[in-house]
Amino acid sequence: MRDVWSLYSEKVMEHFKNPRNVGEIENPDGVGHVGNPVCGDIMELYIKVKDSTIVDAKFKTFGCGAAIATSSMVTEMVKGKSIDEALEISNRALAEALDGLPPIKMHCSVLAEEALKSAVEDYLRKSKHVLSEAKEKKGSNKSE
Amino acid sequence: MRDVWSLYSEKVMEHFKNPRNVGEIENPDGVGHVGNPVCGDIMELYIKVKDSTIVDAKFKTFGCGAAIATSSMVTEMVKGKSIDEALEISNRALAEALDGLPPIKMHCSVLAEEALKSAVEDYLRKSKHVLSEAKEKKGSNKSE
Amino acid sequence: MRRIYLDHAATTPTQPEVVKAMLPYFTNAFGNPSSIHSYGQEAKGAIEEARDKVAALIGAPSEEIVFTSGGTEADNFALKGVAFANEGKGNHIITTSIEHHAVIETCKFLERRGFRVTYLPVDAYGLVAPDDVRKAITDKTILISVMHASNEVGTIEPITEIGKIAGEASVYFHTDAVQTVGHIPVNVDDLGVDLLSLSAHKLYGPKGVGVLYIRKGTWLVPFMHGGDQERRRRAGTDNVPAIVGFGKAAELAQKDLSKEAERLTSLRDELIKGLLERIDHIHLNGHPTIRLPNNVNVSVDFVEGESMLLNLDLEGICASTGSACSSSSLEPSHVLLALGLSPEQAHGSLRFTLGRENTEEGIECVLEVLPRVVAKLRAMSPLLKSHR
Amino acid sequence: MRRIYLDHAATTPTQPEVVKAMLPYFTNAFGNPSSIHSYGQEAKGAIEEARDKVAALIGAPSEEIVFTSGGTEADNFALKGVAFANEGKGNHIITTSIEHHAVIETCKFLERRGFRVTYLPVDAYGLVAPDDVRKAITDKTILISVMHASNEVGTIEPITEIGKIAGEASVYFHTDAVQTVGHIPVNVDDLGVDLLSLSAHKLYGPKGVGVLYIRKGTWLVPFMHGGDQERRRRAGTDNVPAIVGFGKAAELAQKDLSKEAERLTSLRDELIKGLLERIDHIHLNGHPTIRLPNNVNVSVDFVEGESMLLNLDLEGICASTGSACSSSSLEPSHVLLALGLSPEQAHGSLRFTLGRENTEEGIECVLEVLPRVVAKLRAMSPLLKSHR
Ligand SMILES: Cc1ncc(COP(=O)(O)O)c(C=O)c1O
Ligand SMILES: Cc1ncc(COP(=O)(O)O)c(C=O)c1O
Repeated sequence: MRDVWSLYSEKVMEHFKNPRNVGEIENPDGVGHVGNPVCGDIMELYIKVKDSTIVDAKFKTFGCGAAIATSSMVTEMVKGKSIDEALEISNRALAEALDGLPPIKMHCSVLAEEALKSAVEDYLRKSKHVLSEAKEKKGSNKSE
Repeated sequence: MRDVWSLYSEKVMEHFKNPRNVGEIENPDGVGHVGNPVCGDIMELYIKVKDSTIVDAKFKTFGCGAAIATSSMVTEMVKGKSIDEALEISNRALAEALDGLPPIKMHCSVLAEEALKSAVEDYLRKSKHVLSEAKEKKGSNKSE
Repeated sequence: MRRIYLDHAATTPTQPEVVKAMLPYFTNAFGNPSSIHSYGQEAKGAIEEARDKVAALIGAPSEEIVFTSGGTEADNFALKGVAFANEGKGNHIITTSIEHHAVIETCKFLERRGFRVTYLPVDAYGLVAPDDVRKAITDKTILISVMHASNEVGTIEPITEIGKIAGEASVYFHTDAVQTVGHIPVNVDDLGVDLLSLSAHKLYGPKGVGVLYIRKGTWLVPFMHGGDQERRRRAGTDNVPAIVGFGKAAELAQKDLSKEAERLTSLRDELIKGLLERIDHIHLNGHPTIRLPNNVNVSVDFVEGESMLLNLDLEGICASTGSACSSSSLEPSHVLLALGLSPEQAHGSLRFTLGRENTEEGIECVLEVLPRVVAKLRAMSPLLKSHR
Repeated sequence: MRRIYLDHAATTPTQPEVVKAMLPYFTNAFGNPSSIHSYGQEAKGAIEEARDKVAALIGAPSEEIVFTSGGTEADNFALKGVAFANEGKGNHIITTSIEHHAVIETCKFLERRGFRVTYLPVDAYGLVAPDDVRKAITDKTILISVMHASNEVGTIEPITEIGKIAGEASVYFHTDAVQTVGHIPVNVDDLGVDLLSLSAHKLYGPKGVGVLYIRKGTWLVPFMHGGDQERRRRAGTDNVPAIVGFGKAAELAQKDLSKEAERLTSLRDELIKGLLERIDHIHLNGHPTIRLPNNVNVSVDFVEGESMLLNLDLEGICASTGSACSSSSLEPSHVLLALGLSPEQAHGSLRFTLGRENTEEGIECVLEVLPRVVAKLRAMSPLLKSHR
């Protein structure tokens, strides 16, 4: 008999046991909210952005071990990345960073990718809004 | 675990190991021939009759353990019995005398009963023939 | 690390005495019971002795016991066997919405093959109403199948009452008693069933062997076709060691059934009480009293079952959940949904099923560990916030 | 009394190393592989290791191995699974007249449910002609099932040739390899099969576990409905100890397959030669050379099989017969009749199947004892007289 049997890789279990960046960010620059209770996974991802770089990320997740571990991993991976770089993080990359996921758990990595995309889009939407507000202000300033 | 496991009772095995009255009778008074090769059982039963009493019986059998044991048993049981008594020997009586037979082997006892009936009928047919021949002779004597 | 196993509804350890009884039949008395020679006959004798013991446990004549490869096969056999044999009479089957997958999936297979199946609802405790059964019967009904007790929430169904209704209507009645035999008294005549499924590995016997009890006169076609084993009702070389083990397990179960049931009931109630006291937003699933002596099923709000399970496992506590995450489908337990739980609550369910090795100590350990686990997971739950 | 077991086609003793490998999974690592906790995952790991070993023995990818309760279930699964899944395409099945009952009786069941089955004849040696298979294929044919080797007469069928024909016609091809795997080389690609049945207890593994090999892309419905085990292809709690034992047995079989096959072939030929020399009116059944290394099947004229068997058993020799008397039907072996034997000859058949424990000594013992037994029985045979 082998010594260790587990549904998950050691890496997944490590993130599950000690999830990084749990919590919410006050006044976040972007929030992603994905999943639904019927499927049993809900993820909330908060990001703080400075100069197009993600400087902080936190999550809250209702879900299985894989959901928690991928949430933790995605927050680790995005920190320090530019918005463009963040959008390139695929679910496969997340699963690989965790040394793999069981086939029936791959949807958790998909969910984490979606949470990230959704948070970034939220940021872009907001910043566009801010931008256009700023533009408007500028415009109105000009017109003044 | 029990010590002895067997398809058959000890009595059956005893008769199977040491079958009584194997062989043919020269000039028998009755012969029964039953069974067929398709079913895998063929029995031949020979009887010698004196004053309506069966004084000897022998058998030849192609068949399974139960067929051989019931053949042996039926020859034992009929010896010394009157013709009428012999006709009353049922297959159940044969099976009981052997301390029982497995359900799927009951047909062997039926076959043995049939062999006996057939031998007795053969005897009766022959003796009627002899009788009627004798009667005929008597009659012809009278008429002479 | 010491482990506390609280998943006896999933499977039980085979008792050492059972293993000991099995061992000779692997290497020495290894014969095939269909063989005429001494090896065959000693194996044959052994399975007949085992048959007597299992029969005694459920109050049945030995001839009405047919060995199968487990509870799943027994359920498949009962349902497909009756359906295929009686389709001349009718094509309607009545069952419930909380059956084990071995019944539900078999029903779905039969539906695809032209049968009509009524899945009766249950109340909030998981109880089937006998009157619902009565009303569902039509002149096309050929079989009623209602489980004796739920493997998930432990609720014990009113089988005797349903048996009377089935008897009056002359409809075959099957019960899946996989979770009850060996744990609470089961008697096929008292229950009024024609068919009853059991499985050895749920009562400290080996895996890979079960029984379908078939009342004399019940008309069903074989499920496993082939040789003449089991009086031509179930083909396949008899699994001699496992059958012998089942016999031994049945004997042992019968010996201290009521004492053990009492002991477990009190542990069960202690665990339920403790959990409700120490964790808020927690609910007991299933009936509070009409339930298996060893079953505790709770839903913990705002947290998901698998993540609780994994955290418990890290502390040596082995339990189970009705969360989807533990299966290959994405839907949570059909049983919990049938009881009226919301998907979140179903995903947040935990099942502890006690057994012989468990003691007070194990219960205390759960009561100590689970609140911590729940607190940790709630701290990362997005549901709790929205609740506040 | 020392016993000589010569009935390895019926079942084999489980090797001590196999039992040793199984033991931890009864009492310590007793978990249900479907459970998430450590007990479950260690059991899961164990069955996946076993799967790899069995897969290696037949040259298949592990994902194409589905564990069943034995050879009978594998055969039922293959035939019913393909039939029920492909009835939209056609309803015709081709098989042979010498298949095991697990195939024949399943075919009869399917015939009663609207399928049409062609039972191909065999020649006097028991060989199926590939050309007969080709000719039997129609546009309604959905499955061909031909056994790899006969459990009764040992003849090895031209599976590779038939596999090519099936492949060209795009018809699913199943072979019952219960008697060959572990005894002669078997490779699913070389044979060109889509489905292949095996059974552990025929290769020194435990009873109650088998495998259906299912080539990727083969369309069949499950036979055992229920839980999500075996990637949803076969429901029922995995029989962990037995599966582990099967893995170990497969590993051991692979190790010395060719050496053992050679050894048995020479013992087999010695036994055949000796019997033909020492007993008159005796005939070899099956092919003289294209046969299993361990199979000797003879018909002894004028005497019945069971009575020979019992006499041999009394002297410690355990063999088998195709006589009706050894089964619950009254007809002799359908296989021997298909080879063209008369009923008497079929009733007078004896099968010796050799195995690991057998040595020269056992062969000599048979050669010493059987002539005496035959002489004794012929002395009471009514057939001999009529023959003279
Ligand atoms: C209620 C019920 N029915 C059927 C089964 C299936 O039995 P087995 O595991 O022996 O296939 C189980 C357990 O898995 C069960 O709990
Ligand atoms: C050729 C063949 N197929 C199928 C089977 C059935 O296998 P099992 O005994 O595992 O059910 C056997 C043996 O009985 C066999 O010899």
